[in-house]
Amino acid sequence: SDQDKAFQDKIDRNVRIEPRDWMPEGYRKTLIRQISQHAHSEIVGQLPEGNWITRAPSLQRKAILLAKVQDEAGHGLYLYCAAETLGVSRDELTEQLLSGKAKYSSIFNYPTLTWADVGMIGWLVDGAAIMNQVPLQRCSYGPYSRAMIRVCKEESFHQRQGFDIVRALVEGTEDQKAMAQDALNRWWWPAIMMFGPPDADSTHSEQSMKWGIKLNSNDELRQKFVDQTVPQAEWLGLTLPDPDLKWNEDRQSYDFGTPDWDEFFNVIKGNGICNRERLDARNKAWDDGAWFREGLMAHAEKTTKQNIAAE
Amino acid sequence: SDQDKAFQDKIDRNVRIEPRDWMPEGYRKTLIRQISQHAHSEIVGQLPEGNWITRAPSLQRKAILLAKVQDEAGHGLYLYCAAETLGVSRDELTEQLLSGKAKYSSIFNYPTLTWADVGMIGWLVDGAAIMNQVPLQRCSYGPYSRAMIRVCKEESFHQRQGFDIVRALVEGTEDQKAMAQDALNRWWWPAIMMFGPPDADSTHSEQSMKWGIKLNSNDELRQKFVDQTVPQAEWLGLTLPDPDLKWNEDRQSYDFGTPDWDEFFNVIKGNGICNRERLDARNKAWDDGAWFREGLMAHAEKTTKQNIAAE
Amino acid sequence: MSPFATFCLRMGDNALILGQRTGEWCGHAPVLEEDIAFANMGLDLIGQTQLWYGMVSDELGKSPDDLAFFRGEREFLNTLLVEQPNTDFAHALMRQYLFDAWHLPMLDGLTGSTNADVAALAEKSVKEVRYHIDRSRDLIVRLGDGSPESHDRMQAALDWLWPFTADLLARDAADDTLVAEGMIPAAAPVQQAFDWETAETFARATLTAPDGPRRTGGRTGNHSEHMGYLLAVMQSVPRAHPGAHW
Amino acid sequence: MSPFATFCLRMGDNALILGQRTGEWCGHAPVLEEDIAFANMGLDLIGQTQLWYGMVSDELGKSPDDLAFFRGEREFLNTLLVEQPNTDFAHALMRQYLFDAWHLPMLDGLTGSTNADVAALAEKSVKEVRYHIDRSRDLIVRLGDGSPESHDRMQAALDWLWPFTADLLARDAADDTLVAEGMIPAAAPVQQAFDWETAETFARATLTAPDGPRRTGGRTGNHSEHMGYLLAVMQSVPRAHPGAHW
Repeated sequence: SDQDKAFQDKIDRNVRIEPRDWMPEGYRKTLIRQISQHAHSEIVGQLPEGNWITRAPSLQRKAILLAKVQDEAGHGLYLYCAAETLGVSRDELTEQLLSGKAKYSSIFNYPTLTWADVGMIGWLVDGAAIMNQVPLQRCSYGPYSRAMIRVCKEESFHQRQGFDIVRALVEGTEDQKAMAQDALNRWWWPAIMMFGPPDADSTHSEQSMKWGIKLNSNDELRQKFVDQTVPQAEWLGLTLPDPDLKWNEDRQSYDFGTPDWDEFFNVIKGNGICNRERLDARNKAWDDGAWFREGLMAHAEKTTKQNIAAE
Repeated sequence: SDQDKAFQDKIDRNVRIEPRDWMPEGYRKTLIRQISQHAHSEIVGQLPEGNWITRAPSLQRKAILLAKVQDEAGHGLYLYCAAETLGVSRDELTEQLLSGKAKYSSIFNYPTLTWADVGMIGWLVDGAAIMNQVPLQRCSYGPYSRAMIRVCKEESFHQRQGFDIVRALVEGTEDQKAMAQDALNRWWWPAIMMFGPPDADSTHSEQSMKWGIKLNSNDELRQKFVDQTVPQAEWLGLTLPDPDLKWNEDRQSYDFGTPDWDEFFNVIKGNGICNRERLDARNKAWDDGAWFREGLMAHAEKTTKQNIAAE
Repeated sequence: MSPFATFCLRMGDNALILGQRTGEWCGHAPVLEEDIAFANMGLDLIGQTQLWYGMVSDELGKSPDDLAFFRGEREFLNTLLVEQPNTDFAHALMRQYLFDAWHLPMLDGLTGSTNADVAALAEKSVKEVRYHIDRSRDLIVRLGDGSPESHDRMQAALDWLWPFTADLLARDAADDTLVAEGMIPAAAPVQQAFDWETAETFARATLTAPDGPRRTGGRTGNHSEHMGYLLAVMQSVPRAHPGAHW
Repeated sequence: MSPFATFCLRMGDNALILGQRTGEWCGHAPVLEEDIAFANMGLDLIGQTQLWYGMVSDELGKSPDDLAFFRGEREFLNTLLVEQPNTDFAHALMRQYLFDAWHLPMLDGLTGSTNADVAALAEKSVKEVRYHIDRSRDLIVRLGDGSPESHDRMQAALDWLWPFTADLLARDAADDTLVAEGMIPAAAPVQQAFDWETAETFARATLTAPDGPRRTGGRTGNHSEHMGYLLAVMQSVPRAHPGAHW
């Protein structure tokens, strides 16, 4: 249609789409799915790291971790707001998360078993997230683009802090160094898989790229992440658990092995290590908090009535 | 009355009273109060020590502590059975405990703050309990007397184990020795007060002694306990927190200071450190377990109906 | 230990242990805004812990981290209130409010301390705590005067926690020395501010502070049985790796 | 570590961690008889822990207490099942029953071990475990086929815990070596006994084991997030006093 053509034309000219602008239903739906999935990831993402707040091994690390988890909840909040501009309410989105209907990043279905895992989440998981999110600062939908600008600034801070946790470990005792290597062994492949399936198997990608809400291919970002991370691991004196990893002089890039995609799809389907625990924790928080939300509502109603009566 | 006289005569001749024998209402009531108070003490007494089962510092100590807490629950069970022979049900007694109407030994309203407290409970609290209970093996009511024989055998085992915990501490590091001394400082006076108020202020005592359900006065037992414990503390190299404690050559016994009886009566009234916590824990166990008891009941009813139908 | 060190440890331990309880909520609060608020309060409290411990680090010959992670239960001097468990979110809110209602006038008084470092610390912290009590007071009122269930939960939390405020407000010889030196505020104005604050707020919230016995002990290292478990978790990593840096 | 040491640690760690969870109930069970039964099972399990650790103490150069109190989470080889929390008493009973349903045929097989020490250990333990499963099976049936609430709670516990039985029944190269040596029973008879036991019991209990994914990991040190907290508490005293004897 003409509307569709005009819309695509705006996108091609890098004009931001704003909430009141006309947009195709598919664009709206895809954006809602993408933004809410990202929001849910921030919310669920509080859990694996929150698991170590009470056990952070120094006051400074505890403070930094609290600040980080606070940021994540904050990101969830902006992103829900960005999604709301597309006509979906936070309650609907919450319901989708709690019922297991909505997805969130599979990486949060892995458990945090030692303090080193908190370092790995910062270094690798936030590193991969930034790689995905930096381009989205230029995405076609205004509120999403602006949320991404704010999120990226904080995420890169988190990544540096994560790296610093790992640095302290490798500079520490033998046990600490072993803890770091063990955590890297467990988190490397899940981080690699955060970029999604190989381009050949990736659904929706082409249309999203045309709409300017996906700006790079999965494999492109994955390669960039590997190329960035390998020298960091070398600097830290840690070994990436991939025997096929080696520098390719021709490509001026690292070759690397194939992740276990069966595992990836299995985790997506809900069969990951912590899927049940994560959903259970969020549902419990929601159910246990019902009285709190209802109490505030009841108070608001009383106040409104009193105000009306006083008029 | 003649019945009363014949009853007292039996007691004076050391004939045991059995459940089917006639007994004065006062005797029955006093016994129910005394036995159930003792039973409740065993039940509540699981809590302060149970608090350290998950934190016992060696496998052997953990095993011994589990065995001990199991014994306490077992004592609770015999004693409830002994009380039942007097025509009161376990459910009634439980209800009295949970509502706060029934008393239990005030000693269990003090918290166990370190591992050394577990040693002190064995050495001092069980030590005092045995001092109270040994004479009751000869008490006039048959089922109570027999329960006491069984209880005393186990309690003296517990006391030796408690003493052994303290011994290991005083033979250990400076920190361990300090832990033992600190715990002794906190438990000494409460243990002294376990024998009840001074004879001059003790109600009910005279009648109970006549009935053969109290065989020694509070002060008599307290003195015996002090005389037994002082040399043990000396052997351990620990200092009892009583500046007035000294050997009295004339009495061939130790003189000692006056406990803070205000505190004692305050704890009895329910204002001790852990009164709320103890009752709360027992009520929570009971309430959370309602479905379990009802489930078993429902199954029993089904089975009965099936059996009747099959007849 | 000097009265000054005792006082600083009490302040620091309160902040640390409440921060620890606060941090337990991350990802488990009833709404996202509360997740954020609790993380934020936790962050302020851990920051205050570092400042208080820093004040006495030299005298005690222990780094702030050693004070946090290598002391035993009997050496912690926080009040009983802050170590009470997160039975439900009502307990968490009420614990925070009661603490704030004491913490604010205490810090406010400390801004006038004759010790310039203490005054500066208080100046910085009092701003954070003003924000804490604005939030916690508001929620006490709205939930106390909310639905029947929210009222009952807040009242139950108040019934459980109120006796521990005695420990918060207690003073001993160490405090008296510091009051005489003008280092810390006298007991009366802090108590009065606490009484006014809580009386007015509970009236608005339709809640009633219970009569009956009060509990003390935490300030002298006599804790409730919850404390050992809290420390076991909090100290587990440094204790498992003695001598490590993080 | 030798396959034999790996096996003994797995057995000992299972007993210790389940004993730890069991011990948490003391004084908190729904009836006095269960307080007694749980303390008694805990006692048996800690005794078995000592025996299994004793078997490998020399090879590993660590005393049984060092194995219990000075290993980190990643070094514990217990199955995921036994570390699952005491969500309610239904979870505790179901966890015990599922464990017993594997433990009994496992120990039964071990009584025929070519290693005489293992055979003797199994001979002693199997008697205790026969008593455990008689109790736990009976309660599963009575509560599963009890009131609607008890049925629902038992079913919810089964739904949560069943996936972890995969970890209980898992075998790896270390096990294969020991099977070949006649040291431990083959996988098939243990699996079969487990399947029969549970199928018959759940039928009588009107409970249904869920389909769906299974969870493994504990046997190779990949635990659930509950494990760290359990160890933090369990190891807190020895860790705070390194080198002390108790």
